[in-house]
Amino acid sequence: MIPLEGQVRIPSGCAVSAMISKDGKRLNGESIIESMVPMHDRSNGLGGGFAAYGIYPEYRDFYAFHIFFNDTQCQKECMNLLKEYFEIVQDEHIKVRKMPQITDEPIIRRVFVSPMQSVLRHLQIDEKELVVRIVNRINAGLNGSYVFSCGKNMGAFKAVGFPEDVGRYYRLEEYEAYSWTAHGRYPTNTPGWWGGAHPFCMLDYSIVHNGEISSYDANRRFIEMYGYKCTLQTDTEVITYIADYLLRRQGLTLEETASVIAAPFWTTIDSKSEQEKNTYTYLRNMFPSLLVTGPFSIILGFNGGLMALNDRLKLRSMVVGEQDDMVYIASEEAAIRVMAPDIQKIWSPAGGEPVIVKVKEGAF
Amino acid sequence: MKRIFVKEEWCLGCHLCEYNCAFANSGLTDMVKALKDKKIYPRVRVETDEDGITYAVSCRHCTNPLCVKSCIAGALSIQDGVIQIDHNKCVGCLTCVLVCPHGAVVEDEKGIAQKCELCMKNSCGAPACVAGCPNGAIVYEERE
Amino acid sequence: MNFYPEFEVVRNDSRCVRCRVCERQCANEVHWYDEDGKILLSDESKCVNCQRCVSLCPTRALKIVKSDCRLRENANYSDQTIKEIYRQAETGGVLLSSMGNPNPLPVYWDKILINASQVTNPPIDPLREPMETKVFLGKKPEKISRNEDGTLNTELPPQLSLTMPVMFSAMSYGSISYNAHASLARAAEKLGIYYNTGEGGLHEDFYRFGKNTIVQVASGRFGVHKDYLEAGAAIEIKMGQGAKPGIGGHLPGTKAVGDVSKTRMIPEGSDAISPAPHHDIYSIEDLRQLVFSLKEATEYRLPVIVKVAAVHNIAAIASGIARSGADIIAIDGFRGGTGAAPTRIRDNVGIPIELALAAVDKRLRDEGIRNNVSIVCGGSIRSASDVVKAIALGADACYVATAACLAMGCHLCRSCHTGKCNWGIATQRPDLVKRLNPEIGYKRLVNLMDAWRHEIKELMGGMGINSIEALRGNRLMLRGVGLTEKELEILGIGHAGE
Amino acid sequence: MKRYVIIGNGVAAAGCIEGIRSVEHESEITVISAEEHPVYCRPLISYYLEKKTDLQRINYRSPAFYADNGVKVIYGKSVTKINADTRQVTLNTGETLPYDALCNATGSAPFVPPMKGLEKVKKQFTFMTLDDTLALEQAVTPESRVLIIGAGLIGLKCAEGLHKRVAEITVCDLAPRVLSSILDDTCAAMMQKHLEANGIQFCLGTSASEFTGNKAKMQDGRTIDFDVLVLAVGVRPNTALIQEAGGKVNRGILVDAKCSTSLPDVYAAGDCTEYHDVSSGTDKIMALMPNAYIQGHASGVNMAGGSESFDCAIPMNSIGFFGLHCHTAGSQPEGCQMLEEADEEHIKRLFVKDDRLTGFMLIGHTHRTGIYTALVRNQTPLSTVDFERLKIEPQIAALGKEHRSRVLKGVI
Repeated sequence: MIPLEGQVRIPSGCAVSAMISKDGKRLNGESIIESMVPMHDRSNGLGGGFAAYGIYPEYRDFYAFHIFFNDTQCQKECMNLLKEYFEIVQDEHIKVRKMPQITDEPIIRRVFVSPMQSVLRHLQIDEKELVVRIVNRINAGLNGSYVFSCGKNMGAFKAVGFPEDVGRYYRLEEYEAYSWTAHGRYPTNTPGWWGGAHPFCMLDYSIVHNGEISSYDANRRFIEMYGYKCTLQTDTEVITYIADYLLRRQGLTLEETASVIAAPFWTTIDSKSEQEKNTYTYLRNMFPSLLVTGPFSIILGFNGGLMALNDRLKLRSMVVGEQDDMVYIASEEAAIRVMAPDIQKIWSPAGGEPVIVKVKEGAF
Repeated sequence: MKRIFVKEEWCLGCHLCEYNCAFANSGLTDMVKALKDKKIYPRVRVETDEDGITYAVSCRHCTNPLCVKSCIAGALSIQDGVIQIDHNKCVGCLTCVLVCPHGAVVEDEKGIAQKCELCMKNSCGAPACVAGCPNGAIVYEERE
Repeated sequence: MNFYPEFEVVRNDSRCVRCRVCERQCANEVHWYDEDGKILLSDESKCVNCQRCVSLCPTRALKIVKSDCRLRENANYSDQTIKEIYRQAETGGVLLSSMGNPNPLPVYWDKILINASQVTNPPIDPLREPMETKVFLGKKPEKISRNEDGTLNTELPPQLSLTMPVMFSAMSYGSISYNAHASLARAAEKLGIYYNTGEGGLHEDFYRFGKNTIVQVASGRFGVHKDYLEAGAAIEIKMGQGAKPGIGGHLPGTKAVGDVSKTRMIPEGSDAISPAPHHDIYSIEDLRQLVFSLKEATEYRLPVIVKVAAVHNIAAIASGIARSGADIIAIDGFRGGTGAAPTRIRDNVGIPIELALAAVDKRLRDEGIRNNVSIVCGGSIRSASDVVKAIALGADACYVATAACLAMGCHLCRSCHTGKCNWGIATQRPDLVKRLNPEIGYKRLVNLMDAWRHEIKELMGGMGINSIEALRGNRLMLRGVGLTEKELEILGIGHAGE
Repeated sequence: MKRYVIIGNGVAAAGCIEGIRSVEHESEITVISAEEHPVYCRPLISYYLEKKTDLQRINYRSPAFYADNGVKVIYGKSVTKINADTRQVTLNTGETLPYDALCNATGSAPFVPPMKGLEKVKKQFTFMTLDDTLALEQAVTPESRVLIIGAGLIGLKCAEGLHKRVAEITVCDLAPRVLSSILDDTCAAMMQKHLEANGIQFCLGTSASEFTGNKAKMQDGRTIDFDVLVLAVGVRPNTALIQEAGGKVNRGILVDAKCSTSLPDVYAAGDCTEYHDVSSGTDKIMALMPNAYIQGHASGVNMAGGSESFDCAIPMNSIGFFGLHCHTAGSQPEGCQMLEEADEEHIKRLFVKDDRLTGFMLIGHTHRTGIYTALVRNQTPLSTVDFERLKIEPQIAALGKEHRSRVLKGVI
C-alpha cells in the first residue's frame, strides 16, 4: 500500500512564483496562473496551489479558515469544535469550476471566524495563539478535516493537479490580491493529497517552497517542542512553523529570521563588523536547530509583504524581477516574463540573502 | 643548514638510531640481511650519563672542523655545510678519530673512517636516525 | 595455581638482529638477552600484549599471539571465567580491569546507518563548499530580548565554543601521565576544542591552557580550589563514569607520586580514593546547590557540566539535571574507558550510550527543556561516523578518551591499573612517562581530530547538510539494521528500507 | 692587490692557499714547488706502496685546486734566497720574485748520518717524497730483501708499505725500541710484537757500522744481507732560507701563534717550524700533518690581513700497522701520573698532572680518542669532568650536562 501524505516524509521538487504590488494595487489571479504555465515541467500534477493577500477586505477583521472535509460527518465534527472557541461569522462553499483535470475533490469550505473573548481570557493566550492551537488540533486530531488556510484577509487555494489547472479550478481570476504566491509540486513518492499541496499556511504566513531540505528532522524535532505538530512531514510545513515561531513567538525581524534559517557562514560572519558579528553569532548560537540546510527557495507570504529566501549555497534557482511598483519572484525567469513581458530589471539573489518586499504602510 | 640535534629529554635509550643508521648505510634494502649476525658500525651512538639519561651522538658538522683539517688524504671536506668523507680516498690513518672532540668520527668495519653524512649519500636522503626515532629525540632542523 | 600464559611471544630468530630494543622497552621485563647463547629469550607470563616490542622491533621479528592452550571447551564457563575464579580463590580480592568493557555486548553504532542524498537533493562537496562544524555548548534562553534601541540583546549564558563537536573527556593527572596531559592540552588548544582534567586537579604547568580546559570536580574533590575552578573554561561535576557507575575512583598510592600528589593535594604515596557518592549530593536538589555554589564561586562566568553514567533511568536523571541549573549534561555509556575499575562493575553495570542518548534527547524534547542544556555523550565514540550518528541522535558534542589514548600510542592492552604502561600514558614511572613525547602526542591527536573533522564533513556533505547544527537530532538521517522494534523505538529511528 | 709567495707545495702550502682565499680572492698567489707533483700529503707514500692509494687519489686536492684558487705554481724550481729587505725571493734559476707576504712552507728533509761504505750501496733510498717512493717501487721485486735503517714513523710505515711487495724486511735502529719518539718501552714492545707477527724483523739497539756491497755489518757484530736499503733515520727541518735571511731559528724556524717568523711579512708553517706545545709548555718541532695544515691556514689568513691563531698545538700521532692502531697525543711532563689499563692486545696509558690530562698513549683502543685529545688540547681541568668515567672510555657523557647541551643542541 502506498503511504498517505503525513505517513511518510515526502521530498519533492517544485516551481514557485510570486507577484506583489508595493503600492497595494490589487490584481486578479490571471497573471499568476499564467506564470506557472512555462514551468509546467517542474510539477508532476500531484499538487498545485496559490496564496492571495488582500482578497477579503470586507472580512478583514476575521480569520478566514479554508477547510477540506472528507465528508459531512467530518464537517459537522469540526464545526462543532470551532464553535467552542470561535464565533462563526460566515460559513460558505468556496466556488470552484468543475474540470476533468481536477478530481477526487473533498468538501471545500470557507469559514470566517472571530475568537471568543471569554475563551482567550480563560486560556490566558492571545487570539493568534488560539488560532494556532485549534488549527493544530484539527489538523493533527480530527481525521478527515484539514484547515489549509487560517489568516486574516488572505487565503490559500490548493488541490491535486497542475498549478495552472488548480488556479482555474478555484476561479482565481475572480479574486483580487495585492500579493500572490503560487506553487507547483513534484512529490516523489506520494499519491498526492489536497492538504499536502502548497502553499502551507499558518495564520497569515504562507510558504511556497521548492527544494528538499536536509535539516528536516533537526528542525522538526526542535519546533515540535513548542506545540507545533508536523503532521504532513513536509519541508514547507516545518518552514512555516519555523517562520511562525521566529517571527511571531520570538519577535524576530524578517532579516533576523532569514539569518537564522539561512544563517551566514562563520567565515562570512568573521568578516563582519563587531556588532553584526555579535548579532549573527547570537542568532546561530540561540537557534542552531532552526538552521535550514539543503536546497530550498521559499517565498514566505504575510499580510503586507513577502520574503523570498534561498538556501545559503543557492542550490535551487530563484530569480527576482522589478518593474514600477511590482516585484516578481519565480523559480525561472520565464515565469516572470509571462507576468511582465517588458521587464528590464531581473536578478538572481545570492544564497541566504533575503529579498523582502513590503507593501506601503496603509496600502493594504 | 639543517643539522641533527638531540632532545635528550625524549631519548629512550632504545638504540634504534644505531641500527637504523647501520642499515641505512649498508646499501641493502633489507635490515635483516644488512645486520643479521653482524657487528654494527653505526655513525650515531647512544650514550648514557651518570643519571641514566641517554642521548644520541653523531657528527655535529662543525663549522670549523678539525677532522677536515687533519685529514692526510684530503678525503674529508665540507660540502654545503655537510662534512663528507670520500671513502675512496680515505686510507684509514684514523687521524680524524684522534682529533674529533665529539668522538663522532669512528672506524668502520673495513678499517677506514666513517661519520654521519646526514644520509645524503645513501638512499634515505634524510637522516635515518631521525626518521626512525620512535620518540622524536633526534631532530633534523635549522637552528641558529 | 599456574596457568599457561595468555599470550605467546613468537620471535622469528631468523629476523632478529639482536638490537635488544624489545628488552629495553618492555616495562614488564618479558624479554631478556642471554649473553652466553647470544639470543633473546622471553618470560611470556609477564606479557600483557601491549605490542610495544612488536611496534619497535625494526625487523618485524616479533609477534604476540594469543595462546591456544585452552581449558576444556565450555560455552558456559569460558577460560576467562574459570581463570578469574582461580585468581579470586587465590587472592580473595576484587578483580580489577582497565579501559572499556571488552565483552561482545551490542554496539548500536554499528547497527545504525547514515543517509546520503541522491537525485532529489544534491550532496555537497566539502572540498568545494563551506562545511561547518562549529558548535556552542550551553543553555539557551527561552526567548530573545531586545535593548532599548530595538537591537538584539546578544548576551547569553556562558557557552563553550568548539570548532568541531568532539572533546577529550576526563582522564585525571595521576591515572595518566604528565606528558599525556600535555599532549591533550596542546591538542585541544590547537584544535579549538576542550580537554578535561579529570578528578586529579590541574598541574600548574597547564594553567596556560585554561581556555581549552574543563576542570572536573569529583566526589574526592582532589586538587579542587578556587584558582583551579577559575582556571578552566567550564566546570564539570562528575557524578558517575560509564565504566564504573555507582562507585568512586581509586588511584593507587604508587601513582600518587611527586607532582601528582602535589596537584591532587594529597600526601605522597597515599591511595587517592574518591567516594561513590558526592557526600554533599544525596539528591537532585543537592546537585542544584553544588551547581550554583560552583557558579557563585566563579561569578557565573563558566558553564557547569554534570557528568553522569548511563544507567537505567537516565532519561529521568537527565531531566532532573536539565532543571538543576546545569548548562551541559555529559552522559557516559557503559563501554567507556577507565584507568582502573572492578571488573564486575565495568562489565555489568550501566547501559549503552546510544540508547541512553536517544532516550535523554527525546525526554528533554518531550518536556520542552532540551534548550536548557547541551548534551555531550561519551563512552566509546570510536570514529567520525560514531560522532555523526551521535549528533544525529541528538547529542551536541561527543567526548572521546579511548580514541585519544589510542592516538597517543595506547594499544588497548587494558593494563593501566598496573601503572606500567609501556606507551607512557597510564603510568607515572619517569622512564615510561618519557616515552610519550607531547610534541608527537599532540600532533597525533590533532591529526586524528583533523581526520575526523574531514570525515564528518564528508558524511555531512553526503547528506546534503553543510552545518553541524542541521545534523543535531536529525534522526531521519539514520536507519537501523538488525534491530528490534523496541530498539528502533528507543533510538527513534526507522529501520533500513523504511 | 698583494703578491703572495709560498715556498713549498705540501699541505701547509695548501692550508696557506685556503687561508688566504678565506679572506680574499683578488690577489695572486705563487707557489714554488721543488717537486713536480701537485700537492699531496707525504705520509700517504707508504699507503701508495701498500696500494691503498694511487697516483690519482694521492692528490690532496682536486685537479682544479690551483686554478680555482687563482694560484700559479712554479714546478721543479727551488728558492735559494729570501731577501727580507727587498722583499723578494731568488730561485735556483736566478730569477727573482717579489712578495708582499711570504710563507715558508719548506718542510723537512731526511737526515742521513755518515756510514762507512754507504756510498757504495747501489739500491739505497730515502723515504720522504713521492719521487723517492716511485724510485723505491721500481727497485724492489718480490724476492727483494729490504733493510730499513730507522724504526721511527717513516721507517716502519715504509716497512708496512713494502710488506707485500718484497720477500724480507729488516728494520734496524740505534734506539732499543720502535717508534721511540712517540712510544715508551711497553707500548713500543707491543707494537714491535705486532710488527714481528706480521713478518717484519728487527735489529734494535744497534746501527750499521759498515756496508760492504749488499751486506750491512752491525755494530753488535751481526751482518744483514739485503738487496735494497732504505734510509729513514730521521728528518731535519728546512730552516736555511729563513736563517740566512736573518730570521730566528732554533732547531726549527721559530714562529708564534700567528705563524709569523721574526722577519717582517714572512710566515712559516709546517714541519720546518718550531712552536709552542701547550701540553708540555715548551717550544718544539711538531712535524705532523694536522698542525701543518692548521698552521698553513693560519698563516694564510694572517698574510691576507685577517686574524687567525693556532695557540693550542700539541703533538699527536695516529699511526697504525697491519690493523693495529696507535694514538698518542700530548706529553708526559716530569712528575706526571700514569694511569694504565692493559691486556694482551690493548694498552691505554693516560698521563695526568695538576688536574690536567697532559697526554696519552693508546694501542688497540682508539675508539673516540678525539675526546681525550680535546681534553689535552683544551687543558680541561679534570675536576670539572667525570674523569672516572672517561678513564673507562671516552664519552661526551663525562663532560657534563652543560657541555653536552652546547654540543648536541647548538651549532658548533
